[in-house]
Amino acid sequence: MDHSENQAHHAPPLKMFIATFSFLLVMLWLTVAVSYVNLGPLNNVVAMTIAVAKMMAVILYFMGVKAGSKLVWFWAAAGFIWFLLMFFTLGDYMFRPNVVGW
Amino acid sequence: MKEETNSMPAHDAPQVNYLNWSHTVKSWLLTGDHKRIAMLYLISVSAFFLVGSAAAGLIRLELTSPRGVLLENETYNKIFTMHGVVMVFFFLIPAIPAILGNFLVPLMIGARDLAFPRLNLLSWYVYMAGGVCAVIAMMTGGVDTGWTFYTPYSSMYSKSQVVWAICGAFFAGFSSIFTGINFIVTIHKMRAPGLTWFRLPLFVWAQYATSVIMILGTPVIAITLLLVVVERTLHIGIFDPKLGGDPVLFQHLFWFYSHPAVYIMILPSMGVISELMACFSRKRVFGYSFVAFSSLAIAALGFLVWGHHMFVSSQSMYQGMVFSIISTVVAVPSAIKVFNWTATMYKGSIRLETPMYYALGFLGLFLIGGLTGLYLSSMATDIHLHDTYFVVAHFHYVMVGGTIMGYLGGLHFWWPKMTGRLYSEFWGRLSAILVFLGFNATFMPQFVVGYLGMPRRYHYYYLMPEFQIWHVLSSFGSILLAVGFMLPAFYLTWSYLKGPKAGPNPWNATGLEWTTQSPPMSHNFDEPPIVTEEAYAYDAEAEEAEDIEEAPAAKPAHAPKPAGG
Amino acid sequence: MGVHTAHNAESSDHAAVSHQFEDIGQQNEIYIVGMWTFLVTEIMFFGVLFFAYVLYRWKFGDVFYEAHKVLNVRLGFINTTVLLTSSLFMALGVRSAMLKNRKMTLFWLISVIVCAFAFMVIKYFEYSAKIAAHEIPGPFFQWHGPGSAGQAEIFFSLYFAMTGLHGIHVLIGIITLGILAWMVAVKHKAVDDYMPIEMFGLYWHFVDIVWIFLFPLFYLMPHG
Amino acid sequence: MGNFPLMPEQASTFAGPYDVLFLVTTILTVVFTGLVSALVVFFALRYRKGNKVNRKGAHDEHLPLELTWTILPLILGLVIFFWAAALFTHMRSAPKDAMEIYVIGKQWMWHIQHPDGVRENNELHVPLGKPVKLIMISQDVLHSFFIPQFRVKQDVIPGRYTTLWFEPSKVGRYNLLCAEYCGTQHSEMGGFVEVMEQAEYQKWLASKGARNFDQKLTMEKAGEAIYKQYNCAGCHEANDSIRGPSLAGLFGKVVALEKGDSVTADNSYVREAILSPNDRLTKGYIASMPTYKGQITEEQTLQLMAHIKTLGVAQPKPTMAPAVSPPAGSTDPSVPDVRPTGTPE
Ligand code: HEA
Ligand code: HEA
Ligand code: HEC
Ligand code: CUA
Ligand SMILES: [Cu+2]
Repeated sequence: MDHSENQAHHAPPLKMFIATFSFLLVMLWLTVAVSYVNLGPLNNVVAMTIAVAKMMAVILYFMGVKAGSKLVWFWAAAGFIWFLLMFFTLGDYMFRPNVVGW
Repeated sequence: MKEETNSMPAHDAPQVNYLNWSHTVKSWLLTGDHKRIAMLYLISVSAFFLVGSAAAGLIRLELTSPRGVLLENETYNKIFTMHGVVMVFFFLIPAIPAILGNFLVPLMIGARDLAFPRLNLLSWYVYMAGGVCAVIAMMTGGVDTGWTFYTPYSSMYSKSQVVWAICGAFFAGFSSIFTGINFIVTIHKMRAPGLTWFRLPLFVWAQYATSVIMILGTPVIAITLLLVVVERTLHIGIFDPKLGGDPVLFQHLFWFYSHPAVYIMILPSMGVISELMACFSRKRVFGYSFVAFSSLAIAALGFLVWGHHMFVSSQSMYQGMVFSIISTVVAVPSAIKVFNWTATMYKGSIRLETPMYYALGFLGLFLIGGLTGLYLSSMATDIHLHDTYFVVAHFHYVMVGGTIMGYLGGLHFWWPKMTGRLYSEFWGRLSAILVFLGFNATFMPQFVVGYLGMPRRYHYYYLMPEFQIWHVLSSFGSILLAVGFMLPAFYLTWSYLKGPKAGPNPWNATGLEWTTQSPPMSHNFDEPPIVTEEAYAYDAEAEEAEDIEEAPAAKPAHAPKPAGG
Repeated sequence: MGVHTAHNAESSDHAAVSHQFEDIGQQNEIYIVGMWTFLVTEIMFFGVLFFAYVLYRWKFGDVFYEAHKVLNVRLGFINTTVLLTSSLFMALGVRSAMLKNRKMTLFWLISVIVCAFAFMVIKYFEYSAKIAAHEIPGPFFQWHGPGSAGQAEIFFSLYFAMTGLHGIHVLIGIITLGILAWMVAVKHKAVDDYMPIEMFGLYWHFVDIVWIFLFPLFYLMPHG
Repeated sequence: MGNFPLMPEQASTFAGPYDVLFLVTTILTVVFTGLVSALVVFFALRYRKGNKVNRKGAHDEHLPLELTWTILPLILGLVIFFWAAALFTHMRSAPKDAMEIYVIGKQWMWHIQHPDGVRENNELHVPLGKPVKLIMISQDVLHSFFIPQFRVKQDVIPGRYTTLWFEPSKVGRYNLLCAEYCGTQHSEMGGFVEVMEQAEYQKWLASKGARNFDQKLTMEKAGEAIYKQYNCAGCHEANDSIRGPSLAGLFGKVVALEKGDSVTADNSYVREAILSPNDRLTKGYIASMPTYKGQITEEQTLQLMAHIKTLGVAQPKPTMAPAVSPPAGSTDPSVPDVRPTGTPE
């Protein structure tokens, strides 16, 4: 196996952390601000897009996945992808014969 | 804890091995050695099997008469719940991964241990904690929800110890999560030099696929069961129909794990069968890559079929169809495995030793179990069969006929490696035959009675007294089965104490685990092995030519030199 | 490769490289991958609740909208900021540990504890306000807003279940942080290497991610 | 049936087609099991260690073979799937003229109400050769309505109606069982289904009605009494009023909701409208209707619904039907009771 990939773990530059943090704060303000504007159904889309952006920032920079090995990328992605599988269940709720309730 | 300095080697074993380097209790209970942890699991899992079997015995006894024999309603319900919970969460799910997997994965990949030895030990303690919760549940009155814990019965109506039982299942779940994490990382990162993915034994592939299911599925049931507990105790509920919640949501979440869980049970067993088929046919497993990838296919597709348990639960008809068709598709990788194993025997040099008896038994029983799954995954046929003894027979065929046969086969195969001792072939074969016959006698009648309309979880069937004949047959069969299951307990114990020495490789098998001494030393290998060949370097043709009478001299398979001895 | 005695196999856990590994590089990579596989289970763990939330919000959208008004956006906002800040401190702590700057590591770890503690205190005030207003599901639940009381109760069930589970994670984090900080302070050899802190960091950032979603989903629910 | 019964009686129109599919699957099972077992035994004997047989030329890879045994089972499996799916759809699509019977499951009995007021417990009398549709709900936990000789089964759920239909094809007495575990006396929750000739059935209805004084009321009449008792008419007049919408011809109508979307009024909707009316407000009205949850039982709800169904047919409002397409679910054939009279299509 190739063990060398992480051998020399250079500490990431301070600047990167500060930038990430600033990005997160800006996004936080943005999401709060947007929630006061009525965009109709777009509201949810915007809120979730911002949340996903924040998540990506945390994962890639704070958690160091950006510099991680392929295996780390793989497992980091696996959980989030598998979680989406659960939404397969919604199919049942959309097509349940009863109109009201469930 | 007392400090004992007990460094003397055991009286009857000359070499130092993982069993005898120390005999203190502490050296066992605080061990990080995967092999010792496997032994701890072996003992505790067997104990739970005994508990679950006793419950099975009571079930079969009770059902010999349409009005029951000795149990009250309430008691019967608690007995089958305990039977299901113990067998599923405390026996079958940990059985192969935590015993054989724990013991063998590092040996098979040439590693000194699993990646996280202390996590491994923790997983055993968590399992035991779960076991204690389950025992508390039994002692303080039992649980009567069935192993499926369907809401709202479990969350609002049952007056039994649901919370304790759920805690038990919850802990057992975490124990298998820890095992899964350990296996995944170990298999990814700790293979011996030269041991590429496609040189891995198929058992390791199967363990890998199983671990993936464990870490992706188990948390789902953990939190779902936790929700039942908070709904029951704190009324923080989301399944409560009185509030407008959906009780059927629980079933979705439960089966989101519990269907993949049936593959947690069967995949490791399939891995064992691949090893046995190769070794006892003296051939490379036919279609290695198909067998390997079918494990992954089962693991992945297995996550998309959970709704086939809910065809009559008021699930939408369209969603039911989607689940049904995917269930049909997921049967195909199983078919691939079955046919490849059969083809492996073609032109082999077949040795009918005890493990092979079990392996052949597995084939027949798993086929019937799997194919009856087809009746259940076809929606129309499931309407009538759902929640009848047909389902009971189906899952015993796959769980007992499939998984336990594989487990016992594997246990017999690697027993000389685990203990350094041989057992009696005669008794071994006898027990395999008894289990096979007894099993069919027990569960074949249940297909018929299920088709006739006998619902499960019934202990009175006085409305249909004509079913009695089938129940009696089944109960008689279970006696035979019980004898078959009990025998190994005796002769294996005898073998452990008094059996003849096995030597490093009694079956003349390939695979890294056979290159080290039996039982292995604590650090597994004297020198880190380097692999140059793939896992199944058997050659039936050459072996037959060499010498028909005697086993050919041990041929080092893919390690530089056999160690120990 | 030295000779492994049986004793060695038992006790070498505290050495920088555990006995089962070849070298520190392999060990570190394994720890990171191991931690991520654990986080995968955490994702599925929280995932069920997020799924339930989506399902019920889709079904009971109106009442959920009404019920969410009860939550205090200001406190939620402050708490999000606190957690994000703690995440920054955590990242800096890991960085200091990599640079083998023990003093700064300790400083950042303690800063994280302070943030986490602040988060819990704010959460405590939020919870007590809800409980006082009978907005906790169960026998005392009361709902005065428009729409079905049952559906509102499910909203609060989800609110308490999700933020509660998140809170438990924060609590576990605080305890672990305390232990880590103590180990750094006494120069425990287990934290000679930065890896334990890095692993905890992954956990902490994950807990932060969960909150990143909880905040908009519960506090900032838009109508529509 | 002899001492060794092998298959359940065929007493509904489903049983025949069902058993054919079952048989075909069984043949498939036997063929595959037999084939593989025979091969295994043959190989084990022939290639046993020491047997002098030709072992030359053994493969361990063979792509065409792999493909054969991948594709063949897949095709066979899909054949079974489509067959089963067709039968399943049939078994789930009640004909519109089916006679409706209401079923309430509770721990541990089946409570059944015929449209004309006859009630029975743990017994179900049905006429021969007439499609029957059951509208079922549970008062407590899950149950499952199971008649093996009809090959039908459907879970019964609290808070929501499920339906089941069949057409009895043979006079006789059959088992009525509960198949979903529901607690202590789950195994005793059952009785029998009696299939009678049409004339017998009418006679039975009449005698049953006369015998039980309190069951004399038809469901509609009972519902009317409750309607009076709770003064529903106080708000629900014949025409839409300020206080409440008219209930005339409600069933099957597409009701526009305050929120903006719409639903087709079926059993479940009306049940919800009575028990927790504020969950979905009808367009143009405020939440003034009292909540009857806890006051009106499941049984009374069913009777009220029967009464509301008699309140006459609404004038179809042409403006509404095309504007809002009914939600996807309502095209499902098993929608509980979309009355043919009011269906917009
Ligand atoms: C080890 C455990 C295990 C395994 C491996 C399986 C395997 C399968 N199971 Fe089973 N099942 C259970 C354990 C298991 N099951 C349990 C415990 C329950 C009950 C739970 C409860 O309610 O308590 C259950 C219940 C259950 C149901 C729900 C029944 C009901 O409640 O109404 C269904 C429905 O689809 C089903 C289907 C299947 C299918 C399609 C497979 C397939 O994976 C089988 C695939 C294998 C084959 C098909 C055989 C080999 C193939 C060939 C030889 C080729 C020929 C094939 C074709 C022509 C397709 N199972
Ligand atoms: C690994 C899983 C596993 C295993 C190994 C078994 C093994 C057996 N099971 Fe079990 N079974 C389940 C998993 C398993 N089962 C599950 C999940 C359920 C569903 C539970 C639910 O509905 O919730 C179930 C349900 C179930 C039922 C249906 C109960 C009902 O629905 O009412 C029956 C009935 O015959 C049964 C029988 C048996 C038998 C005869 C064995 C035999 O193989 C066991 C062999 C052993 C013996 C026959 C007894 C040995 C004797 C002793 C140890 C002496 C003690 C004897 C006395 C005290 C009398 N099982
Ligand atoms: C105080 C007035 C009042 C009383 C009494 C009342 N209702 Fe209503 N009802 C309303 C109002 C207002 C609506 C429309 C708003 C809504 O959907 O809740 C309504 C709606 C309904 C609907 C849904 C109709 C639709 O078009 O969607 C049904 C069904 C119904 N009521 C049945 C009943 C029954 C049965 C009773 C007696 C047990 C009853 N109501 C008593 C005021 C009342
Ligand atoms: Cu009702 Cu079982
Ligand atoms: Cu399944």
